[in-house]
Amino acid sequence: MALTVQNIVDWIVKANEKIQANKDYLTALDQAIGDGDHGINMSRGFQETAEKIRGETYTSGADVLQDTAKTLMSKVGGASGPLFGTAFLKLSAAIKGIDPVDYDTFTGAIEDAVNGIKQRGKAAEGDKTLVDVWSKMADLFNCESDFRADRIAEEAKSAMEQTKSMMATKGRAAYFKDGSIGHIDPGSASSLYIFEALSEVIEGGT
Amino acid sequence: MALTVQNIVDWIVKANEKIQANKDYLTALDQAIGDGDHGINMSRGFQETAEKIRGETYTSGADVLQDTAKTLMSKVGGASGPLFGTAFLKLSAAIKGIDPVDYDTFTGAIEDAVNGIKQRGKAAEGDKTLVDVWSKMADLFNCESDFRADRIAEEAKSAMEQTKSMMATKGRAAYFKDGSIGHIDPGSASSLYIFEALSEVIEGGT
Amino acid sequence: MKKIINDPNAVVQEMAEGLAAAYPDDLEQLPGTTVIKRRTAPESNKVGIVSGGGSGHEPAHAGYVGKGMLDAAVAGEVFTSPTPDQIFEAIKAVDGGAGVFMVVKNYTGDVLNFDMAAELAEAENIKVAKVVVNDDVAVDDVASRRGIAGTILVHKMAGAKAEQGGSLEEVKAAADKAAENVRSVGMALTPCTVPAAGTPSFTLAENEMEIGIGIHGEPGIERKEIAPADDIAQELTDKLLADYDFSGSDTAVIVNGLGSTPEMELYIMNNKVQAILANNEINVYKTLVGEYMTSLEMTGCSLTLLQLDDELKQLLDEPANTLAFNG
Amino acid sequence: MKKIINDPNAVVQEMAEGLAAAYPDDLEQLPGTTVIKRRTAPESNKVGIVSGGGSGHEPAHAGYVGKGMLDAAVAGEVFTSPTPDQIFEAIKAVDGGAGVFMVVKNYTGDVLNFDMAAELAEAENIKVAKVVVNDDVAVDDVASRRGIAGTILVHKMAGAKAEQGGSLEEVKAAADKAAENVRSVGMALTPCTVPAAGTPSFTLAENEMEIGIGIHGEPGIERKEIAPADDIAQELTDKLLADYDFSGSDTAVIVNGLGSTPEMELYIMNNKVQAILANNEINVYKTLVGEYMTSLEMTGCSLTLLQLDDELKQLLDEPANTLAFNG
Ligand SMILES: Nc1ncnc2c1ncn2[C@@H]1O[C@H](COP(=O)(O)OP(=O)(O)O)[C@@H](O)[C@H]1O
Ligand SMILES: Nc1ncnc2c1ncn2[C@@H]1O[C@H](COP(=O)(O)OP(=O)(O)O)[C@@H](O)[C@H]1O
Ligand SMILES: [Mg+2]
Ligand SMILES: [Mg+2]
Ligand SMILES: [Mg+2]
Ligand SMILES: [Mg+2]
Repeated sequence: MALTVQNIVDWIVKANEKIQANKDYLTALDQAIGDGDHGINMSRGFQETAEKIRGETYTSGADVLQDTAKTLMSKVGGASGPLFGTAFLKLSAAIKGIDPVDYDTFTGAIEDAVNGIKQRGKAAEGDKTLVDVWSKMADLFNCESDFRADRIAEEAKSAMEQTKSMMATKGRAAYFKDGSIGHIDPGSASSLYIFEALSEVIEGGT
Repeated sequence: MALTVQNIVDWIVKANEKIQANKDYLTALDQAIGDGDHGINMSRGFQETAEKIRGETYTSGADVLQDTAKTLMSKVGGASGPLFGTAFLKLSAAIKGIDPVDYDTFTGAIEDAVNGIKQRGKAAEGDKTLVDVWSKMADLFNCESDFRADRIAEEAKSAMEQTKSMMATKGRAAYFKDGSIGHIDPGSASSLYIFEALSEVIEGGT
Repeated sequence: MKKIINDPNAVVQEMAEGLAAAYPDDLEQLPGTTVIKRRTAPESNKVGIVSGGGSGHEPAHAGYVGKGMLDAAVAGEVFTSPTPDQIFEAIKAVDGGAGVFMVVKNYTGDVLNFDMAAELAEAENIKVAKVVVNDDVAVDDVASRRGIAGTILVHKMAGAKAEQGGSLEEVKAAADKAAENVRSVGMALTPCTVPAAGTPSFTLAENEMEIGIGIHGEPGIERKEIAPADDIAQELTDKLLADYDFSGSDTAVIVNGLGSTPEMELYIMNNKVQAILANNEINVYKTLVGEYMTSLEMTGCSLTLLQLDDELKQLLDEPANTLAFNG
Repeated sequence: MKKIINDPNAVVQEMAEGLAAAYPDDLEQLPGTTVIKRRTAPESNKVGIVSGGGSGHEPAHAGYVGKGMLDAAVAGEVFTSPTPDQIFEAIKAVDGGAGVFMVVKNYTGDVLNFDMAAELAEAENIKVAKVVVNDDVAVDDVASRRGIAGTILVHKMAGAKAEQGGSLEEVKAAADKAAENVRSVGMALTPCTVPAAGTPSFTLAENEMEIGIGIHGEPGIERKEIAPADDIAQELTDKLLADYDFSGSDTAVIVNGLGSTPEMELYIMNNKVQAILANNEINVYKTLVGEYMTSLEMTGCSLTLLQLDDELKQLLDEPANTLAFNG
């Protein structure tokens, strides 16, 4: 398969639904090892993004993701705003001019997104940040050869769960030192919803 | 009998003991229909007064009561400070030069004290203030012809209890309007302890 | 009770010392008292301005000592009027020969103690005059009305008039005018605890607020369910406008925090208050938003409106330089 | 949650509007943003000073907009860094040709968003420089240290230098010097509640306090039983002196309230702090006591010490005229 413009619109809309549904959970995660605003930040940003995207007519996936990036960047705030913003900006740039988006293009796009996040946040794998989910996704896309809805959802979930045993060294959670161990990283949980949404779009996809 | 200098010293010392013992009760009364500081105010003022008086050697009752008045005036604050201060200042003036203090002199002194309080506070009987206890005491002293320990304690208690059914029209309790009914006036309760102390001194007296 | 204190009975003394230690160039504590005095006072031939009252209302009153406002502030125990001897010390310390003006809030204790202090001062040939501020419209009997945040504006007018060289009579006239034309009303969401008492002075349910509460937790007009900020702003404004005809006039406005209310919420209140005043064709000449007259850590706010004429505007514009009021 | 608000998601917007409505002569809100700007900015050839961060720390940051301090403050959502587009609007609005200096607190979100805004500005040929304030000694890894109340003194130095006509490089040098020589540490007794979250961000038992807590409730150094004010003052001072050698130097001191702590308690703290500093032969050049950097209605305080050299003293003395900092 390949991702159509409509698939990409659906992806963002679905991601928003999941984030709204889990807003309080995300906030609770951030209350444990952060400042308790992550659900609020993501819910505000994705709500605006979904509204923006539903209100436009798109002819290219890159435009959808560029609007996503810009809206997240200007509405989320906090640490996660620039990071998710950067991720979607990189995705957009990598698929520019290619519709529908084939598997290899999308794989390269995810790699670019991971590198963008790592550079912006000066974070690496194992720092207990959203990098830990995105990076595992890049690995998965590299190993497989076509969109695999089931594997995406499974791997994202397992990557998120692995953050539980890590000790945070970046962002607010780092202040908790050892105390951050045993808690899921909020940004990784948000990332899971984004990839679960992608998985569902692929599953129901063309 | 007549009140010796030592009796008067004992009176103030005993009054302080009773006020310290009932500090929280007085504060609770003032929390119900005031601002909750009456016990604190009276305890602070009488503590200082008792210390002052224990540290001096007196040759006249008037001096004891003048030091009482001045210390209360400078240490109690609030509405009750100037009022109890005035009461003891009037008592002191009325017994000046008379030692020991005979019944008629003391009766006149209590009358002066009541008038002083009423003038300073612009309050009358029935306003639900300490006037209601002091005024009943003046009546009692006028009716009897010698110091009656039992009657003083009884009458002061009954006068205090009568304030329960009154509606306050002076001081903070007046803000409670009807809501002040059913509560004992804090200043009347303090006055009760002062007269109970007097009663005990008379009982054990010379 | 969670408080950053040492001995609950020493809080006022330690506060006065800590304040004097913070600003030694401008302020001093009169020895053996809790009076905070302007270093430059007494100024010869300037009327001295003295205010005070119970503690727990910080920045009132020491926060208003300085150029253009008070010469001295007398701090009583928490929520308890100061005693005549301390007030008398303040009066003596700021009298520069032109007399001393006292700003007193209308509580029995304050009135009695300040009056006794004035008697002591007059016995030493110091001229004393006073204003009794009773701006709280929550009490319907006007004679019993309490003095609350409107007092700050009375400080301002009296202080400015004295700074301009006004006589004791002129200072009193300006202060009286401010006191007559100022109205306030408050509301609370949670109570406060007097350190020496150790327990809250009243209780409100988790969904309740009280309209018209006094700055020591004295009863208000009504307890009811918490409403949105806009409704609270409307209700407080209505209460003031019902009591005094501000229509068409120039006004000064204070949106005052009672202690624990975040500044954010005061600005949210102000946002609606300004809209309501504009709708009622009331012109706002000056607005103050912040903590001006608090009740320890009480949560809530009060709203004050003062009608200004040309003289009061000019006095409001006169420079003031104090810890809590500048400009 | 007992708050005087309307929509929990509109608190920052309504606050900005309420603030602009309160002080229309001096401040303005940039349309479509929550940026508060000095009316007189941009001033040609003066370096523009921009600060900002999450809301809920009022009077930070809009309370420092005015002569001698900031030209604009950018308010993010509660406890959430503002977004690059809003910061960029502020930068554009205050650039008078001499460039814009940003005061940023060391939180990942703030650093990322301000950096992105600087990239946007540089793309439009506006010169931008910044300082990242990390004064909180509660975090032992220096690179991760948070920016807390010491930020106010960095505002002061940067603002004064700009007012004196300093170049962007000179402003940065003064701000860097202040940031390098300032240390702070906080403590809390009770938490606060972000309006949109609705529940407190942490809990402390009735007899517990936390030493070293961050201004968003980030974890501190230790939780333990509440101690008397003097012991708290000693512990906070010790933490600062252990981290930086202030002995023999001239200093500026801030005893800062976190939101619900009565001013009375801050002065009680200051009383002991001054005594400890004197004992350690540390000279206090200036003291500030009050709410300078809050955490909504958190109860607690922080202590800040800044070592001053002649240049910093002179910058501290330069007049400032803002809502929350005068003199
Ligand atoms: N330096 C960083 N690099 C990558 N991700 C980060 C970094 N710092 C924080 N994060 C991510 O951001 C999330 C927190 O976002 P959020 O709560 O919205 O912002 P804030 O920490 O500013 O309150 C964390 O859970 C983590 O996944
Ligand atoms: N005008 C008055 N005349 C006489 N007594 C009064 C008057 N006002 C108050 N009181 C007395 O003072 C008592 C309250 O004292 P206190 O609580 O110490 O002072 P405050 O009311 O200033 O807090 C009341 O219980 C009442 O007995
Ligand atoms: Mg967060
Ligand atoms: Mg009382
Ligand atoms: Mg009282
Ligand atoms: Mg945050």
